[in-house]
Order: sequence, then C-alpha cells, then structure tokens
Amino acid sequence: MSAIDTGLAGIPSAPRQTIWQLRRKRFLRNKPAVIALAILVTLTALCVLAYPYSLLMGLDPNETNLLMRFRPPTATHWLGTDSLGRDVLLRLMYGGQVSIAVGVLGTLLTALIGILIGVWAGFLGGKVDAFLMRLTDVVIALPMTPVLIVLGAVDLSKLGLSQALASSPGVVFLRIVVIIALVDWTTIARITRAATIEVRQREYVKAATVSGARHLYNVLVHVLPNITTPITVAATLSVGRIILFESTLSFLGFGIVPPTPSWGNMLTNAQELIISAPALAVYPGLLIFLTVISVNFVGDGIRIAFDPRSEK
Amino acid sequence: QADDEQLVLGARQFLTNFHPLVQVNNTKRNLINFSLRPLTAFYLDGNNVCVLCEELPTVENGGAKIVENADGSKGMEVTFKFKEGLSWGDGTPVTSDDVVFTWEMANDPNIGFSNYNPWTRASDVEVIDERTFVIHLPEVMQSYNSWDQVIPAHLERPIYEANKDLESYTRQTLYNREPDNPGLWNGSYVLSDYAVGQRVGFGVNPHWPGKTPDIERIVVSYRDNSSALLQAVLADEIETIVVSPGGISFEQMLELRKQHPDRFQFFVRDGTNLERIAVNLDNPALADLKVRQALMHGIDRQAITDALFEGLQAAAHTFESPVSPYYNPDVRKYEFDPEKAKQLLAEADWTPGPDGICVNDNGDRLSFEFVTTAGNTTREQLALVIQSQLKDICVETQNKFVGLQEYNGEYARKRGFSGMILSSIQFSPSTSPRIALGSDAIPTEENAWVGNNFSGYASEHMDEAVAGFEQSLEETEKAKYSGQVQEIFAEDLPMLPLYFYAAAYVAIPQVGNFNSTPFDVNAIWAEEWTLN
Amino acid sequence: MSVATPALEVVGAGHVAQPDRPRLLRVSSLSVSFPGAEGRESEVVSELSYEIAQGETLGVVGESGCGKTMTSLAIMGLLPSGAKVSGSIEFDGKDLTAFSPRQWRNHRGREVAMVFQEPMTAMNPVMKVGQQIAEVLVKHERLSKRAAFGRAVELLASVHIPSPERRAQDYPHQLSGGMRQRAMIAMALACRPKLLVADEPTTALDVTVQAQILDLMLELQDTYGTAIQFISHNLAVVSEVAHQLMVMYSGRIVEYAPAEDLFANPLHPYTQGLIRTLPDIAQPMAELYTIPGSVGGKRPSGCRFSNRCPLADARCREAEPALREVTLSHHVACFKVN
Amino acid sequence: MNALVEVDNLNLHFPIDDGFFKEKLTLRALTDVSFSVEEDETLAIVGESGSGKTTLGYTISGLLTPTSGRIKFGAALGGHSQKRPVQLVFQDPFSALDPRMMVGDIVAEPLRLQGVSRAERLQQADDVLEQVGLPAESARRYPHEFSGGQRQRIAIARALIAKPKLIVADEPLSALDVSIQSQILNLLNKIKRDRTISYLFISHDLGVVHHLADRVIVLYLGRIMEIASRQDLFATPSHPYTQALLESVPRIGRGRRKPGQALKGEIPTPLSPPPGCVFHTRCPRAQEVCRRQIPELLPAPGRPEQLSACHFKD
Amino acid sequence: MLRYTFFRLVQAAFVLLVMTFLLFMLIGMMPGDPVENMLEGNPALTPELARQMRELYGVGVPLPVRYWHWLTAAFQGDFGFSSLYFRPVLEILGPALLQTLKLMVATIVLSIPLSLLLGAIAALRPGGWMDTAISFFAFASISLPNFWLSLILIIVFAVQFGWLPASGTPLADNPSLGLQIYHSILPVTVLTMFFVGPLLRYVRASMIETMSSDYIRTARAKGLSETTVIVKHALRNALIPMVTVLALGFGMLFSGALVVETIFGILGMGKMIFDAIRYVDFNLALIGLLLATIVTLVSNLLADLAYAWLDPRITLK
Ligand SMILES: Nc1ncnc2c1ncn2[C@@H]1O[C@H](COP(=O)(O)OP(=O)(O)OP(=O)(O)O)[C@@H](O)[C@H]1O
Ligand SMILES: Nc1ncnc2c1ncn2[C@@H]1O[C@H](COP(=O)(O)OP(=O)(O)OP(=O)(O)O)[C@@H](O)[C@H]1O
Ligand SMILES: [Mg+2]
Ligand SMILES: [Mg+2]
Repeated sequence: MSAIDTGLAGIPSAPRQTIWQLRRKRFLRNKPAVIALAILVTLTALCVLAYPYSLLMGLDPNETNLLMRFRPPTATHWLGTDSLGRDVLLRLMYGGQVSIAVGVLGTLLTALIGILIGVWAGFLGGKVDAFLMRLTDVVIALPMTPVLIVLGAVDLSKLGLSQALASSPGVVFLRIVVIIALVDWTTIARITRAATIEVRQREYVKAATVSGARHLYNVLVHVLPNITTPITVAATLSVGRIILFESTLSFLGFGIVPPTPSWGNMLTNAQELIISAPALAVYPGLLIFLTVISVNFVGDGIRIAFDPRSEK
Repeated sequence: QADDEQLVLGARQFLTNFHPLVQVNNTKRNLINFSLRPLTAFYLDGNNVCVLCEELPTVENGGAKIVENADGSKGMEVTFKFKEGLSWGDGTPVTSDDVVFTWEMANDPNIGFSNYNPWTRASDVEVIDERTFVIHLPEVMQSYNSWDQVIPAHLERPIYEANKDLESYTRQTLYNREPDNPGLWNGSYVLSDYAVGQRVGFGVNPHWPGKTPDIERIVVSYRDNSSALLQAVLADEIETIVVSPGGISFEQMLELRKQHPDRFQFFVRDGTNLERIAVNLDNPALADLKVRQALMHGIDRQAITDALFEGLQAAAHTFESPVSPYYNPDVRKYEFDPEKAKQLLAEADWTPGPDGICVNDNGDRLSFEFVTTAGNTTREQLALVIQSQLKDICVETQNKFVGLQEYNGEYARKRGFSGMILSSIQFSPSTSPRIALGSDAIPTEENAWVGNNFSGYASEHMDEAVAGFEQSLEETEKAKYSGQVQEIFAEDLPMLPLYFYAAAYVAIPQVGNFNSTPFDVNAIWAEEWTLN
Repeated sequence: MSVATPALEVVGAGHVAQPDRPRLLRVSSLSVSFPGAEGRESEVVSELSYEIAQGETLGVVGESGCGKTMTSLAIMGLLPSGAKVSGSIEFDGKDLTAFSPRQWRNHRGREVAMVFQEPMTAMNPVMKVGQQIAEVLVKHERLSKRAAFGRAVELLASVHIPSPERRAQDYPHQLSGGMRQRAMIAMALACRPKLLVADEPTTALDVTVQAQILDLMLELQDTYGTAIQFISHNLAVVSEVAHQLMVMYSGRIVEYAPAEDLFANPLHPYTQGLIRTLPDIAQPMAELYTIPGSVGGKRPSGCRFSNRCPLADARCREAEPALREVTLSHHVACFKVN
Repeated sequence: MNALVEVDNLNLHFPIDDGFFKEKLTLRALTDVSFSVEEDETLAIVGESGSGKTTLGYTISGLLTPTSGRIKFGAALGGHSQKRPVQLVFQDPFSALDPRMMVGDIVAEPLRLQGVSRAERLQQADDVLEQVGLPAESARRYPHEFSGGQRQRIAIARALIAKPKLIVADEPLSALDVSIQSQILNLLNKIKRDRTISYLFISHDLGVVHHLADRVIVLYLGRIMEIASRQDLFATPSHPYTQALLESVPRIGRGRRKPGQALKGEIPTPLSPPPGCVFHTRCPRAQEVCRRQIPELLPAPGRPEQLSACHFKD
Repeated sequence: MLRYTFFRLVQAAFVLLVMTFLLFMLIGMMPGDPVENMLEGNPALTPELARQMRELYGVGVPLPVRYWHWLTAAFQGDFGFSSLYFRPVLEILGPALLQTLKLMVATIVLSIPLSLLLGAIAALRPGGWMDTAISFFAFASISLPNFWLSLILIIVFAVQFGWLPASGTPLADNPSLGLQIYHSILPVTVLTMFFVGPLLRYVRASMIETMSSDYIRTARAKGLSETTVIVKHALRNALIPMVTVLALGFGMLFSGALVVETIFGILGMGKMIFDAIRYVDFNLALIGLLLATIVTLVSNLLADLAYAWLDPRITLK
C-alpha cells in the first residue's frame, strides 16, 4: 500500500446497525408510543375483522329489528343494540373501517398534494415558491370547517356527475376524502418545502448537479429520500386530524351518510339520546379519542426516533 | 327553578324575517302569533273561532251571504266586526282601514304576501265603520270565514307607498327594520326585544282588550340542535319546548318521559300532520296500483309507531287525521299482511328472484330509490325500518339520505326522485286537499315548481271531489265531500300514508292551561297560559 | 491609539512568564463522565490536574472531542445536567466543588468569566448588546440599570469598538463577527474577573480579525492582570498567547509545560506529531507527517494514544502512563520519555 | 502549459430582493475577475470570509451563472464526452454525502449520471475508493459509519471517478482535525502525482496554501488583489493586503505575540463596496488616489509574473 | 414597515378578490335555492310568487353574471341582504363577529398563560413524569372531538350538577358582564381545551430548544439566577415564534368556534356561516367566509408585524 495512512481505525469490521434498526430501537424505548401503537394495531385488527365477526355471530350491521332496540349487552350482542336493534359492536367495527379508511386515504391524498406542492416550491424557489407559498397562506387563512362544509355541500350533479352516482356511498366517501385533502394539504406542503429547501442546498445535491444531474434526478434521488422523516411524522399526525375532521363533518351533517356507519355519524346519531343511552355516544367518541390520541403518540414517537439530532 | 314572570320556550330555527305575511312558514307562524293575531283561528276542538272579531260570521248566522256577482256567478259577502277596544301596541285602534290596507297590499303582485289564508281570495273590502267591514268573495268557498292577520296601516302604509316592490318593501318594512316597535303588534303580547338568531322576547301588550296574560314575559330561545335543546331543558334553561322537527324529536321526548316522568308535563295529542311516502307515478312499477297496495300491506305501520313512538302517533289510513272533523273512518284500510302483499305482487307479475328481490318477466328488479332528509334521525330510522320490512315482501329500497336543500329542491319539489320519497304534509281544516291531490298541484317547470303533489297524481274523480269540498259551506257537506276524497285516496293510493305526527309539547309542571291544539298555532291563546 | 478606560485601574503585569506568581486555580484529579447507553459511563475528562497562576495564560490544545470544553465548563460549574464530576477545583483558596448553586452564581461572572467560540449564538439575539453587558454589572456590582448601561458603553470602548454608545444600542446580529467577539470579551471582563476562560475565541474568525482579537486579549491581560485559560485546537494560535501549555488527548493531559519549553522540546509523541503535521510557511516539504488513525472510536486499553503512536509497545497497551514532571515544570504522560 | 480554464472579466452579482417597491439591491460577490487555470497546476484562492471564494468556485463549476464575463474551457477538455470537466469537493464532509445512499452509490453517482451500467460503475467505485485509501467494502456502508476524514476521502473519490481535469476544492480541510488535515493534504498531493489534474484550491489557511499551491490568487471583496506564483507571493508579497494577511497568520516558534501589528477594521459589506480601491478603508498605505481610482491588476515592479492591484505596490 | 404593511394589505385585498370569486362559484354549486326553504309547506304559495322570489334571489341567472352584479354592488358598499335574516349582511355579521371574537379572545387569554406555564414546566425536565403527564394532557386536547367534549361537559356540569348554564348566551336583553362570563364558561373551556394542546406542545419544544442554546449558557456564565435566565433570556426567545403559531391557530379556533357555537347556541360567525350554508343564504355565507378569512389574514399580518417588533433580527421589507 502507498505511504499514505488510510486512517481506517474507525471502521469496524462488522457492519453496524442500519439507520432503521437504530430508529426502531429508539422507538421501542418510547413506552407511550409503543403502547399507542399496540392500541392502534389492535383497533385496526378489530375493525378489519368486522366481516368474519358478522358471519360468526350471524349479524348484519344494517338489518334493523324493532323488537331489539336498546338491548343491554348479551351473548350475541356484546355491546348491546342501538336504537334500531342493530349490533353496536359490529357497527363500531364497520364504522372504524370507514373512519380509519377516511383517515388513511385522506392522509395519502393530503400527502400527495402537499409533497408535490412543497417539493415544487422548495426546490425551484423564486417566483414559483413565492406563488405557491402565498397560495398556501391563503388556504391556511381559510376558516377550515366552514369551507369544508361549503365543499361538502357542493352539488356534484352540478359538476356533471349523474344524480345517482353523486349520492352513491362510494362517491360520498371519496368526496369526503377529497375535500379534506383539498384543505388539509398545507401542513405537509409547508413541512415538505422547508425540508426540501434544506436538502436542496446540501452539498451532495450540488455535487450531483455539477456531474450533470437534472432537477428531476435531484428531487427523486436526493430530496425525496431525505425528507421522509418530517413527512412521515406530519402524515402520521394528519391521520388523526382527518379522523377528527370526518367526525366533525358528520356531526354537522356533511359527513359519511347513514346507513354506512362511521364513528362520526354513529356518535351524531347517538347524541340525541345521549341521556338515556349514553353508551351509544360514549363508544364511538371514545374510539375516536383513543385512535387519534394513539396516532398522535405514535407520530411523536416516530419524530423522536427519527430526530437527526439523535442520529449520529 | 322557573322564574315567576318569565317563560322560556325552546326552538330550533330562527325567523327569516319578521313580516307576518311575507314568506310565511310554520316557524314564523308559531312565533308571530304571540303578538299578532289572526282574525280567526281553529280552537282546540277544531272549530273555527273569532280571535280579533266579535262574532264569527257564518251562513247560518247571516254574517256571510251568498250573492250574485255582476257576471251572474255566485260570490259571497262576509261581515266582520273587530272587538271593542282592539288596539295596536302603541295605542292606535285596529280599524277597518287596516284591513283595507292589508288587502290592498296582498293584491299587489309585486309585494308577494304568502299567508296561509290569503287575503287575495277577497275581491273587495268594504268599510262599514271604524270596526266593521265586509269582505267580498268572487266565488263560494268553504274557507270564507278563515282570515289571517292584518297589519297596521298607520305604520306600514307610508313605507308601502314608498317601496312598491318586494325587494325594497321587505327591506324597508318596520317588521324587519324595527320588529320591536309595539305599534306593529296587536296580540296579548308585543314583540319587545330580540337578538338575531338567539332569542325573541315578548312582553305584555297593555292595550290588549282580552284577558291580561298571566305570564309577564315569554322568551323564545334558539338552540341549533336537538341535543343542545334537550340539555337546555334538563338544565332548566328552557321551560317549554315543542316536539317536532322544529324542537326535540319525538323519541327524545319519550326518553325524557322515561327518565323524568315527574319533572315535566308531557302534552301529547293526535295531530294532523301526515308522514307519508310520495311515490313517483311516472315509475311504471309504482304506477301499478297493485304494487302500491302491496307496499301498503308490507309496511307494518302499527309496529313502527309502537316501537318508535310507543304507539303515541296514530298509524294513518288516509290523509285526514282521526281528530279531524272530516275524518272518514270507513275508508279501505291496508292492514299489515305480507302474504297478501306478495300475492298482490304476484298478480302484478312480480315474483321473487334469486336474491330474494322480485323480478318481472322483463327481468326488471322491484327496486326503488327511497329518499329521506339526512340529519333527521327519526326519518332516517323510519327509512331503515321500512327498508327491512319491504325486503320481506321482496321489494328492495335503496336508501338515499340527502341534505335538506337537495331534498326540498331537487328531490321533492322538482320531483327528482325516481321511486319513493318520505315527506310530511299538513291539512288544516281550512286547507283544501287540492294542495297535494289536485292534478293542478303537480309541481312543474310551468308552475314554477309549486304544489305538493309530488307523486304526480292526476284523477278527474279526485279533482271533482276536491272542488266539491272547496265549495261547501256547511260542515256536513264538507264532511261528505272530504269523506269522498278520502275514499278515492284510499282506493287510488296516490301516496302511502304512514302515521300522523302527534302534536306534543314538554313543559315544566308550573305551566298551566297550556292548550296545545293540533289545528292551529297555540300561541294564539298564549294569554291563557299560567305559571305558578 | 489611546484606550479609553477611565473607570478601570491598571494592575499591570508583564507578558513574560513568571512561574513564581501566586497560584489562582488549582485543578486536581478532575474527571467528568456522562451516563452512556445501556448503563455504561463514558468518561470524557480523566484525572486532570493543572494550575493557573494569577495573570498567567494557560493554553489548552487538543483535537475535537478531547474534553477541552468540558474542562472549562467544569471550572465554571456549567456542566450539562447528567454530567458527573469528581476531583477538586480550588480557586483562590476556595473549594469550588463544595459550592452551593447560590455560591456558584456569585462566583460566575465576578471571579471567573467565559468567552465562547461562536459569538453569534453565544449572545441573546433579542437583547441589546449594552444590556447584555450591563446585566452582569447589575447582578454583581449592584449598579442601577442606567449606571450599568453607562459602564457597558465604557467597556465597549475599552475593547476598541468604534462609536460604543451607538453599538450598545445594537442587537448582536447588527455587529460583525469580530465586533461580537469583542463585545463578548467586554461582557466577560465587566467585573474584572481573576480568571477568563476563553473557549476557542478566535476559531470562527478570519485571520486578520483573529490577530486583532489576540492583540486585544493580550492588551487586556496587561491592563487588568487577568489570568486566562485559552483553549484552541490551533497550536500556532496558542503559541502566540500562552505562558503555559497543556496538550490534551482523549480526555487526558499528555503534556503540560511552559510554552517556550514545549515548542522547543516537545516530548510526547502526540505533541511531536501535532507540530510536525503542520505545513510550515518557513519550511516547505513534499510530504507532511501524519499521525495514523483518527480520534474517536473505541478507546484502546492502556495509553489512550497507543493505537496511533509509532512508539507504542506492549506496555503502552496495558497500563496508562501517569503525568509526571520530566524536567523542571515540563510534565508528560508517556512511558517512552525519560 | 496550456490554459485549462480561462476566466475573463467575470462579474457575479446577487440581486437582493427587497420587496416590491424598493429598488433592487445587488450584492457584488465577484467583480472583474480574470485569470486562468493551467493544465496540471494547483491554483489556490485565498481571502477572508465573504470575499467570494466559494462563489468563484461555484461559477467555474457551473453551479452559478455569471452576470457577465466568460469562462472558457480549454482545448484539453474538448475531447471529453462528459458534461462538465469539473468536479467539486466541499468543506463540510457531513453534508457533502447523501446520508440515505450507500457509499458505493455516492461515489459512482457521476457515472450513473453518464449512464454507465450499475455493475460497471460499482466496479469503478471500488477502484477509486482504494485509490483514496479506503477498503473496497466501504462501498456497502452508509456515510454515518465513517469519520470526518474518511468522509472527505469518499467525497474526493466521488470527484475522481469521472476523471475530471479540474477539481474545485472548497476549503476541504477546514472542518477536519489537524492530525487528519495532513492525511488529506497528502492524499491530494498523491492524486496530483498519479494523474494529470488541476486543482482550484480554496482556502484561508496560508500554511496549507503554501504547502500545496503552484500559484495563488488573493481575493478581497470580490476582487483580485494579487496573483502570483507561490514563491513570489510568500517571499515578496506585493499588495499591502497580502502582506497583512501573511503577517496575521499565527506561527509556532515566534513566542508570544507583540500586539499592535494587526490589520485594523473589518471587511466592508459587498452590498456597497468602498469606491476606488476596495481595500483602502483598512490599508495602512491608503492615499487620496486610492479612494477615487480603482487600481488595475498590473505586474509588480521587477516581477512580470506577479500581478497586483495597488497604486502603491511593492 | 409601513410600506411592508401597505404591501401586505394590497396583497390581502387581491387574495380576497380571488376568494370572492372562488367562494361565489362554490356556494353557487350548492344544491337547492333559498326560495324552497322559505316556502316549504306553505299551501298558499302561488306560481307567480315563486317566480318572483326566485328572481329576487337571482336563481336562474348564470353564476358569473350574478357574481358580476354582486361585485359591482359590493364595490359600492352594498354587500347584499341576508335571505335568512332579512337584514343587510354586515348588520348581522357585525355582532356575530363580535361574539366570536369575544369567545376567541377569552380562549386565547386563557390559553397563553396556561400553555406557557405547562409548557415551561414540561420543558424543565423533558422525560420526567410531569412532562409525561403534561404531554398526555396536550395530546388529549388535540384528540378530543370538541362536539363530544361539549356534550359531555353539558351533561356533567349543566345537567348533573346544575352548576353552569348549558347555553352560551344569557337570555336577558342587556346581560351584565358577570352573566355573560358565567354563560361563557363552558364554551370557553371547550375551546381552550381544543386550543391549548398544540400551543402547549409548541411552547415545550421551543423551550427545550432554547434552554439548550449557547446564549443560555452565556447567561448562566454571567452568574444570573435560574429565574432570570428563564424569564429574561429563555422565555422571550422561545415565545417570539409563538406569535406565528397563535396567528395560525386563529383560523383553527374559528373552526372550533363553529362547533361550540352550534352546541351552545351562540350566534357567532361560525354558526352564522353554518346556518347560511344550510339555508342557502348566499350573501351571508359569502361575506361570512370572507370576514372570517379577513380576520385570519389580518391576524397573520399582525403576527408578522409583532414578530418583527419582538425579534430585532427580522426586518420587514
Ligand atoms: N451532554 C453530553 N453527554 C455525553 N457526552 C458528551 C456531552 N457533551 C459532550 N460530550 C462528549 O464529551 C467529549 C468532550 O467534549 P468537549 O466538548 O469537551 O470537546 P472539545 O475538546 O471541546 O471539542 P471541540 O474542539 O470540538 O470543541 C466529546 O467526546 C463529547 O462527545
Ligand atoms: N446565494 C447568494 N445570495 C446572495 N448573496 C450571496 C449568495 N451566496 C453568497 N453570497 C454573498 O456573496 C459574498 C461572497 O460569498 P462567498 O460564499 O463566495 O464567500 P467566501 O469567500 O466563500 O466566504 P467563506 O470563507 O465564508 O466561505 C458574501 O457576501 C455572501 O454573503
Ligand atoms: Mg469545544
Ligand atoms: Mg466559502
């Protein structure tokens, strides 16, 4: 070998743990986050099991039975029945599917819009950035819930969708996902932009540029992988926020339309009889609360685990 | 507990405007009548009585006469006399001139009065003296002695003269600019204060010639949703509340009664407001009478009211409520009988298909869109129950819960529903069944979507019977024609009657003489209420 | 240039090393450790013993992470929470390790003061420079705010900041890097402390400004007779200001001697290596000397430098050499030095 | 010797956007800079912070577009298929490597951008890594597993892999410990011996510059104060600024410093550089003419190769 | 500064103009028309009258044309009539805005000290049990559906115990301040609960970061007491960015207020807008939304100005 000392003393022979192992370890040390994650996984699993459960117990979430209203818990109806004699547990499970699906799909869409706008603004800078950030400011300045209601009230058939299609459950569901994403993308956009600006000026991007890299290459190869951390955290938190949005919308009468259950509309339906049958309101309210708070704890756990300051 | 001098009423929807004769709806009538009284009204027993007048004119007592018009057709003259001492809240007497003014305005097409017993029915108002006037009717009509509020000429005439179109008049009228001006009101109460969207307060009218009210102040307090209303009742903030879509739901009342049987009084009376399913007769399947009959047999109306309303809302067989003086008990009744229903369907060539839903020879499924207002829990439940019940007779309904706006506009009034729509309709003794059964009451583009005949039902037979009713002057004759209308209704089933909303109120025990009438607004007799 | 220092009396001290001057600070067996991952402790400063005489400058050199800052923070009583300290620090006859938090507060800023590396972040960005200086005086000299501010202006003048009245009203970001460091020095010297701990005070500055700051520190030392613990990783810079010199490696002192002595006759292989790796304007050479390996990583057993030392033998890898006096005042920690 | 890069009257101004209504300010980062980089030479650029060294390096490597002036790449680069004949090495070895990429991919990135197949480029990466003194298995590690000095080697490997003719090294040593600095310096020298390559070596450490450079440019406030060969510059500095710089460098063996020789004042803001000679505000020799007239970059008396911009040069 | 403010205002005006258009179109795409609603079930309705009313409310006129009419009128200071309350919209919205602002100001006045206190306590010992408890509280605050919380609070405090009124506004004509405050306790509690969580998390993070900064070490090196260090040096620095968070939170608070107003029967902006949308009161919804937006835009502007005023490093251009 040459006269130059390589200074390799620092390299251990066996590869050290990867960044992901480190993060997992750090996350697992965070007790509240782990508990929250366990709760989330359990809840999701329960909701997913709705269909097998209905087969097992021979129940139908939408079949009404006037002779079975407001029954206390029994062997077939573990949490009793609601005002139309439907099984509460089963409806909670189906409702959870819808609520969680709104949260997750809404977040995906939100993240998609937010990342596109944020990366675009952050990477190009200048006028594009100024324009997009003004746009973001404006959307942020909009009073969220009223705007959601306006968007929720828009008559899709006036946009050319057929009457029947416009009020089919699938479209109603998608519409909620879309309108929430339309107003909620700003958080992720801002975070993405800030992270992109930081990554953009890193020297490895300059090195790539000097070697002939185009914008698209830099964005795909350097920027996106390096901004996953803040986006992951923001997206996690957004799941919780969107579940809350949906429930608020349902409460105001612009959410998921019954008989399709969602935690939000179950809660709303139950509130009329909250005094005589408080359990019907408590269950969905509690599940919303539990899910959202768990999501928040998990998000925080991810943030801490991914914190570059603890990442040597 | 309750304040001795003040009674707080709960309600849900605030007024759109305070003008008593423009854009009138039930909400407005319920409120305005505390302070502005109609000439006549239907009392507890369903009888028409004088409110502002001395004596109710009838053909029998000679107050009303049938006269010959100039063109030879028959018309009427109805003479009214205001009560002695009747005054506006500012002390100005209520005079025949006020009637003339009200009638004038009502006949100005640019102003757009739309009260329930319209002044436009009169062809002339003749002043006899300060308190006496004769109303001329161009034709004979059964509602000749039902008349609404008059408005004060001394305050409103100058405004009307200066603003002769709907837009500027509704903006300038004192009813909207200064609703707490006592001169606008002539009831036992005057509207004394208000906060838009939150509350309307009524104080005693010192110039009221009738009984002096026992309760010094009545406040109507608005809460947006029924749970909030109910909580306010439980928190003693609201003392009286109506049970209806405008207040708490019937089910909430039942629950309240279960929880606090002694804390409140519960007034429940049979009502006249009919919950019904309008069926689109343009739909070939529904156009078949057998199918409609099958649907009637397939819906267990009694079970529904038993389960959901503890049997307190009467299952309906016709559009007239059993409390109505014209109720015909002998019409054809459709008892719950799924077997019969299936048989009828089979006769109409609908037989159960592989998935349990009937199909006909063309392979069409017996499946209907079923539209309901979203957010109205009772209706949503109803729709779900009916869905389950009809499934058993191999009829499928696809529930569609739509927002109030869409429901009223696109679906009901523009008849945008292809199958069935759940809606309610009220017949007061002075209204003609024409509004929902007349062939001229089918809402169309030409008539600006006016009319409640959402089914699109047209039958000469029916039209004749309705006209007969409208022209009857005597109660027995009216009952005869109405009975006829009800029979045709039960045979033809232009809509599927479900049940009658009960007229129900919840009030604290201190409230006395709270006479709720299913026929008219009970605020008209508010001075009789007591509080101790 | 005339220095406007009306309020300050001149103590006077030459800038020639005077080993017989009375002792100000005596650190013995100072160790600092942090609780590390999985219950292991990491010792970042080990068994440090040194002294600073009144009015004298002790230069501390060593590569990044060798514990320079931790040592100075220990003297200031400012170690981050979680740090464990042992050993004794004796200052002007008082035992600092026995100090209560209150005693520490009265001590800091009056008896000892500190200047940090990054003048930008070391000053409160939303407080006027004059106020930040005045604050020390209000605390320790019990001056009124107004009087203290007046003194702050004088102090700014004494560190040669032009138009000090105006600058006192400025916020840190309105000052250039050099001026900020001057202001930091003014703040540190406000109560005329006996000891100034300067942690790499010139590292962030340009050479020309560095020269100015070094001049200033020497000048102020002359004026006030302040002792200085001057930390740097740059041997050349330290050589220009220090009377005594201490070379640290991996939390330990490897060599400790009067400055001239140390440069004339470096004894520890690490010190020798450090001096030889520097390219020299005076003596160009084709290939620079390199010390193999790098700091950090796992500490070897025995002598901490043994894994990079060209002279290391089995003994070096077994036992840690103690710091011992080889010639008069020249201490070194190496088995290979006699 | 052939000119590899010729820089002609280069100006680079940063517009400072100051709201909508205000006139735009310009920050003159580089003014009238002309010089050339010869084949196989090390040209050092020295100057204080903010004098425009990095800006100059970026402009030459194409990261910044000059406001005016020309950068011409010589004939020696004509035959190359690669997009740019220049590669960069940065100061901070931590932000210079993408933490999410394996070292092998980082090093091979310039080849990837040229469309070389993955197997081929990873093979080459292993070779270069070895050349910079890192074992080939480093290629399958992530940057965070390496120390500062090792990362700088990786960055150098990345610069070398595309076989550039010119490497712009922007203070590649200043973030490293002294004991590591010499390793990297030796590495740069070794590379220089092994292949024909030019360095544009940016530094503020005159000792390092003296060790490495063939020629030196002294920048002050975006202007060239002096260009000279290393020997001339260090032996007979012509510009008073160069002299002051050399004077300011702390040196071992001089004993404790004698205060009072340091250059007064600080570098003015490039937003409004002083008129005339930009150095006049701090120059011990400044006269009236310096305040008015910009001195041209002309040979020092008796040394035609040593250019300096001063009315009163030595 | 002045120029900056002026520029921002011009910008805000432009934004508002664009928004009027967008909102107009959106609202125009809502189903139904106001006439349906007003005449629902009225048997005396005549076709003629229905036509007239529709004309009055501009139903049937193409949206862009209506927008143009609206805009020209608006520029002459006529923002239109509310079809729901039959009054000029500004006359309705003025008091509503005041109501909402009262709620929001009360919430903010409570939330700031609360979040400061809790945030600072949590930041003193990150990871300690106090921190864990406070974090839990913060997350709970973020995660509770506020309509649910409102109902629960009403049931507990108004129905079960009867300590507090269930309505947000007193019934009296000119209620005393005390009465107003008494009635606001529950709604403000719900809003505070809703608002304090994010704020508190922010204060905590900001304090932790500030406390580890160099200048805090400098302050300690001066011998200042811990209280002085925290109050004089740390808090101010930690709080400056909070101005922005507060301004952003303003929009959020508006949304929260909507739900709270609906439940507690407070006629604030939120409920106004909500009603306007439900009953297709075009003008009211539009102006209400615009007003709400203006409030957030202005609060953002104020926040920026305050930021620049508090932080000498920022110069507004
Ligand atoms: N809070 C802490 N917890 C654990 N280890 C720490 C902590 N602070 C510093 N260290 C470690 O202590 C060692 C000594 O740090 P110190 O700051 O004293 O080095 P230094 O000589 O000042 O280095 P530099 O030249 O980089 O300033 C380092 O290895 C560092 O990683
Ligand atoms: N993108 C930019 N926008 C505006 N001004 C800039 C930009 N980049 C650099 N500058 C300014 O240009 C001048 C020259 O900067 P440059 O980074 O080239 O200096 P340098 O000599 O490399 O300094 P250092 O030694 O601190 O790295 C400085 O005043 C700097 O503030
Ligand atoms: Mg340090
Ligand atoms: Mg630079």
